[in-house]
Amino acid sequence: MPDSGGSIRARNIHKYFNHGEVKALDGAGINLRRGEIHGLLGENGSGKTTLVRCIAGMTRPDSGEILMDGIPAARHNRSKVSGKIAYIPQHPRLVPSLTVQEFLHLGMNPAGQGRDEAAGKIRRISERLRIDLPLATRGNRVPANLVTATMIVEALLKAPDFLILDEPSTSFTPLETENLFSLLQELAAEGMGILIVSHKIREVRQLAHRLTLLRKGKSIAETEARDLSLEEISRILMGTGDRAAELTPSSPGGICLEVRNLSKRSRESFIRNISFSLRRGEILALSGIRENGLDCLERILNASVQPDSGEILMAGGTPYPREPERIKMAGIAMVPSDRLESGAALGLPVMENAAVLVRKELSRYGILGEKKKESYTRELLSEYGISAHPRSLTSALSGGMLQRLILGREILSASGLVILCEPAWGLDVKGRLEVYQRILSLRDRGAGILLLASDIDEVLEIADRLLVLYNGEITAGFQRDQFDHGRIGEAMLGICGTGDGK
Amino acid sequence: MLNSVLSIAAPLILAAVAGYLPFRAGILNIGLEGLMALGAFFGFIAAAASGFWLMGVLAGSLAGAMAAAFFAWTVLRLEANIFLSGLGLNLAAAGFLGIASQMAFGTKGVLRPAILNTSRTFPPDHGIIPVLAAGFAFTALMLIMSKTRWGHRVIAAGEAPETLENLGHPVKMVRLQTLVLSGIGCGAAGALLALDIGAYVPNMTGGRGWIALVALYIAGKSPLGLLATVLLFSAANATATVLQGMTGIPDSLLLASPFFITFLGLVAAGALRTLAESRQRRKERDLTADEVRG
Amino acid sequence: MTKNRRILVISGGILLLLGLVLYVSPKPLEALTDLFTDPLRTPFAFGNLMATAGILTLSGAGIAVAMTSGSFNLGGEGQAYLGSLLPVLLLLALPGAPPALMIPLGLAAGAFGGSAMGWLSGIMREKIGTDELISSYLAAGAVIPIIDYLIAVPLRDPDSYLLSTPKIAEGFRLVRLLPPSQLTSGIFLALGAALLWWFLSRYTLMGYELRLSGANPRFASLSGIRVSRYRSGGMSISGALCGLAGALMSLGVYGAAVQGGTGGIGWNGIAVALIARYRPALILPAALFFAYLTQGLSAAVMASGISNEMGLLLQAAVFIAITAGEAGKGE
Amino acid sequence: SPKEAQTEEAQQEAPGAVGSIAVFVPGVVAGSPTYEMMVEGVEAAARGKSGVEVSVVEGGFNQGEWLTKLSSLAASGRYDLIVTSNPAMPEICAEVSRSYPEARFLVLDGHIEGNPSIFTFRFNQREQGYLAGYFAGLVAREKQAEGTVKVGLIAGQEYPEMLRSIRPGYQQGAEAAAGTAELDFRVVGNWYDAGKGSELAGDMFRSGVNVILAIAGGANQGVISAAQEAGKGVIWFDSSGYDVAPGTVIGSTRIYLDRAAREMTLKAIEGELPFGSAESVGIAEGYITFITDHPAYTENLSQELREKLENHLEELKNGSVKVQE
Ligand SMILES: Nc1ncnc2c1ncn2[C@@H]1O[C@H](COP(=O)(O)OP(=O)(O)OP(=O)(O)O)[C@@H](O)[C@H]1O
Ligand SMILES: Nc1ncnc2c1ncn2[C@@H]1O[C@H](COP(=O)(O)OP(=O)(O)OP(=O)(O)O)[C@@H](O)[C@H]1O
Ligand SMILES: [Mg+2]
Ligand SMILES: [Mg+2]
Repeated sequence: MPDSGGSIRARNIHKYFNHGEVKALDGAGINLRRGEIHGLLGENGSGKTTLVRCIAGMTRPDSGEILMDGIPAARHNRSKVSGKIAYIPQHPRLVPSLTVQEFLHLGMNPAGQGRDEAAGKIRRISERLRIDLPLATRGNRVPANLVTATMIVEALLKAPDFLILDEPSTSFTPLETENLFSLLQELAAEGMGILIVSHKIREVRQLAHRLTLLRKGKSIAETEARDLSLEEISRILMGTGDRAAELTPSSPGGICLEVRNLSKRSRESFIRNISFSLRRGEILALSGIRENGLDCLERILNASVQPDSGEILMAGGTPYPREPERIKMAGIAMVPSDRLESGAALGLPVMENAAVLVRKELSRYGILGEKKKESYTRELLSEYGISAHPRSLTSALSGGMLQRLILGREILSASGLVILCEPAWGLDVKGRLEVYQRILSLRDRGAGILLLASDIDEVLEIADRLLVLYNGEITAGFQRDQFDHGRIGEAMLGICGTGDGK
Repeated sequence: MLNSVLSIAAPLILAAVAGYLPFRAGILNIGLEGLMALGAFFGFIAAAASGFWLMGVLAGSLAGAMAAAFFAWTVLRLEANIFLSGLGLNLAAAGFLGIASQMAFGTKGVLRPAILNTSRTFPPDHGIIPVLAAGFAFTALMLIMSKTRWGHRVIAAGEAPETLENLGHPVKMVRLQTLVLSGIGCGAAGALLALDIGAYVPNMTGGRGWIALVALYIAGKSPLGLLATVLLFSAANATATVLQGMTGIPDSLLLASPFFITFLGLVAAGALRTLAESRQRRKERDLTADEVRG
Repeated sequence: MTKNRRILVISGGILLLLGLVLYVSPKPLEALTDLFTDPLRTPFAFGNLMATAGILTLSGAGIAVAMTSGSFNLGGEGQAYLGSLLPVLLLLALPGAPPALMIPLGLAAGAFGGSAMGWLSGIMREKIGTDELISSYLAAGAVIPIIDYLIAVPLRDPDSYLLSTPKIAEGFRLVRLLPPSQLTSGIFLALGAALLWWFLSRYTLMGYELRLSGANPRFASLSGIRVSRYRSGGMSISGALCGLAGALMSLGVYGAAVQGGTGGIGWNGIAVALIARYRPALILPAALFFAYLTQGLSAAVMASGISNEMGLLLQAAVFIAITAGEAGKGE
Repeated sequence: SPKEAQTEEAQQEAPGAVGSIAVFVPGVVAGSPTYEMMVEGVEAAARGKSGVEVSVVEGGFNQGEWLTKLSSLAASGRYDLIVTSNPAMPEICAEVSRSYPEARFLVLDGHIEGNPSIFTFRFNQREQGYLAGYFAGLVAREKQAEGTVKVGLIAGQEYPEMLRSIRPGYQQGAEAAAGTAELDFRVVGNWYDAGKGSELAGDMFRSGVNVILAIAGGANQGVISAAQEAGKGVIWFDSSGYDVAPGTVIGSTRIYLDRAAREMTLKAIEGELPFGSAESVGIAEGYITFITDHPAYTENLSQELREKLENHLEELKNGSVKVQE
């Protein structure tokens, strides 16, 4: 590992929210050197995002010290350090009305760089990332993985000294993740300092040279990556080993969702002639690259668009709801993939988001007091290990906590059909395990669970059956005993196809 | 008729262009009206004192810019509510102008060149100047928003402030710039209004700032839509003026017509858009059907 | 900037203005005492304070309801104006009918007029996607001159030089509580409406669903809530409350529909709603505060020789100061 | 300053019937010549008497608020006399006097009889409209020898006195001067939008109007601007307007509201104002006239036209001709 000497040191950082009620950082610190890949690990809500935002100058710590190359950064704000420290946030967003091309020019150093020169640079960097950016597409039409890719290209255009990535691979396919990681290794070798936040401990441990572990806002360890085993890391982080969910064989019952010859073409993506059926008591996963049909299917299932042809039926042949309002009335539990937009009202208190599905049960003659909502919410919060007050704003939740809240809310009131889109996004190891356990017990109680996920690892852990979507069509199907990481990955990329696991 | 449409539209276009920038950057500047009033007052005084209309425009713009910077300070620094603070800007402008006029000229009423001991009048064909200014401002807006990096930054400040901040451009700075520019534009609009009349009349902006705001909202993000809305409103106004001369229609009833016509235009535009969307949807469906068959 | 410094800056600004008032006023002490005590000094002034506060409570609640349901009602001014005209027309047409029946009918007519305008904007949004903020503003802009005309020409009281309709029969007027002040039994209606809105919003399923629809319509509809119904419903209720405020003006204060008589209700309602930050429990105090401020200023202006303009400056300072320090959450 | 005035009052013990006066302006003073005259007149009267204090209170444009504001003036009990001016004010004063019978009102430019708290002093606005119309008719006829002439009138808003007195008087006067005259009457919608005033006037000039009577407050300035551009004439109302735009304002009527305010206030101070009664004045009484002694008038108009106008004015003054109601 070439060490060119420079570094960012953050020491004893404190950051409080809500007038000191929430301690996000309570003496955290990190030491990021040039030329290294540094992993930042921690439970949901442990303060990872807050810490990296402080380092990137997006948030100002309440106290503590940040040194760049040994010099105290007097006013460490974003506009000062943006040329040196690039930052890819946990939920990256492009500018909806600007094309990717326009976006990439936004942040460039105005001095020098003619258009051609800039275009050449953009091309070279995206080639290194092995990704084709849709340069002429407007920001609101760019799929999630390409948003992250665009942000990374943008960041690298400035040739920063340090690169910080907050859970960058959540929206990536395995191949994209692989490409990203090898690029990061090259960059580190060239002398860039890289800080990566992730819940995928296995991956990070392989990639990173050194690790910092965070618990409850404190840095509890900073070590060479190979000095700690996976088990040790998980034990240090949350006192459990990295176990897999305990799988029991499924015993499928009657059909609860039947999709026949479904086709839909829209500007972003399309599906063609999709048919499958889901039985009670089983977990069926549909997997693939999101814009290869997964997102289109999700939009049809949450009734925000209508299919062009084909039909969807539920148990007993009743048609699937065609209006969003009717989904919940039809007894379907659903976790959407865009949690911020469809999953919660971020501007309202946590309890208003938690109690929404049981609001009718909690109320009497149309009267619904706050106490009832609050006590219901307290239960949900403790059950799912969410550290938040029922009355605090939902927007203050960390990424993983928000996901737990949404999952918990939906699973608690689920019975028949359950549709889960990317359920493990942003969850830490422990949270994932807990959620899988709950999904399995839901299945064992006779619910039919449809899993839409682009992350194969997730799918492999709990699905009973797996269908692969490629280019809008179902190209392969696998039963649990046929699961094979490599073959499934190839099917997702359209390299091969097998059987039909219908 | 075209002449009157253009002369009604010119100050409105200037004000609307001025409002467009902060609007796009995520700050609705409710204070356009007050900024225009300040521009009218200072623009008139400077022009009458110097005898050059251009001085008036400069002074009006400067006054607008300073007031807008104050507004920016309240919303960006003190984090006051944008709507209330904008309302406050309008009230403060009205109050300030009354007091200033009283202190400097001994009256809160109409100011004519004579009050500054000059009998200078402004060039007789001055009516063309606001039109040229509006045309220039609009063209500049189109170019800036579509071609320049700064224009794109304005859009980013409105649509994805976090992201812009992350790229190293302080959002507040961009917003401040757009607000100051809006002050300059409104100040110039007010000054031209006063120079066109050759006098300063308290309240002479007569709600034009509010109308510009409505036009902004109707047009949304599209500068061309903004131009169309302002022209539609001005044409409705000019028509009402002409119709007042003909018997039969109650005069004060015609005053409702610009709003009414704009309202109808809005309904028509909405209906057309809805229709077009459903047709588009049908077309897409046909496409897939063909493909499925084929 | 820290919160404390912010407060310092703001109070500094207001003090500076007060100093200016003292400096320019020929009777500085009277100006100051009038500013702070006038609304409470006499039963007459107190009655007017309460009456204004009541009316602002209605329009403020109206704006807040719309805002909570996710719409911006910028047409409160026109809704109130229509709400002040319709009941007068009804009561003028049936002068002999029993007041016990006609007064509630009249109030209902006012609410209905405002509500119809709000509903129009709501339905336009639903059917053709027109922003209700614009359509409500334009509708008001069109309606106001038409009513101006109706009052000034065809409906005008031929025996009066005021631009106003003939007066309704004495029996139809709301009961005056503190004559000759403007305080009428309408205040109970306003209090009732504020209380009802507070209760609805906090303790009912409907209020919960309304709030969700406003906060995130997409999420709300995925949760099984009929969002469009709540949105146009919110605009209708908002219009009804503004219309009711207008009706209180004509049936309580004037006993007739007066040209420009509702001037400012809609706009000031927005200010009240913003000051209250749309919180149902704060609407009433915010309306009281606003009424106190405007009335104190107007008293100081009238009695103590400080100019109208000075009053405007002070009001502007208060507007800016009232929300400073709270991160701007409005549009 | 008022403080000194107070000490003076303490020294000099000569209290009249009236010690302090409120002038209630239903609108704002700035830009309204009649209100300026009222304030001037009252202050002139008070200046002559020691110990009389005058406060001017502006009621603003919302006529709905006038009653409340006037009531609070009466309720304060600080004023021995409230002076105001506007045809709408008598009924409002009457309403206030029901709750505050001890308050006394002097209302100019309005009329009510029999209320023991109120004295009114009315000007015959129809006559003033007639004078302006007569002049307009003469000017138009001079430009166009044959056929129907067109004369213009721009008002800020439509209000009763305008519709009932001024407009018909103006039309009547124009017909008296020109034989047949068509009136082009337009409304700005407010009292300040000079741009709109200019648009309206420009359109009127284009459609053949040669002269416009402007009664639109600040918006008059727009009428002047349009007239300058078109090379046409403007008539001013209520106060002398020649100096506003010499050469463009070619004629001006005037009411002596300042004089009336001064005289009636003086009477009230002396305790001689007969509250409960009313007075009405017009051209014959010398309270309304056409200003003919300004250079701008003599220089811009033909000898013949001036003679016709002045002769008719004389007939109206001595009562040999009367304006038909
Ligand atoms: N803006 C905010 N306001 C209030 N509380 C906040 C805010 N941002 C973060 N927090 C709180 O600070 C704590 C740390 O949050 P942070 O987002 O840094 O966690 P994280 O480690 O990134 O978690 P995750 O893995 O779920 O993304 C959490 O309890 C969170 O609720
Ligand atoms: N600048 C102004 N400020 C306030 N009000 C005005 C102004 N100009 C006109 N008005 C209003 O318009 C009405 C008529 O205006 P006009 O110019 O004829 O003055 P006036 O002769 O005093 O009116 P009136 O004959 O009604 O007494 C008045 O009632 C007055 O309230
Ligand atoms: Mg995080
Ligand atoms: Mg008059």
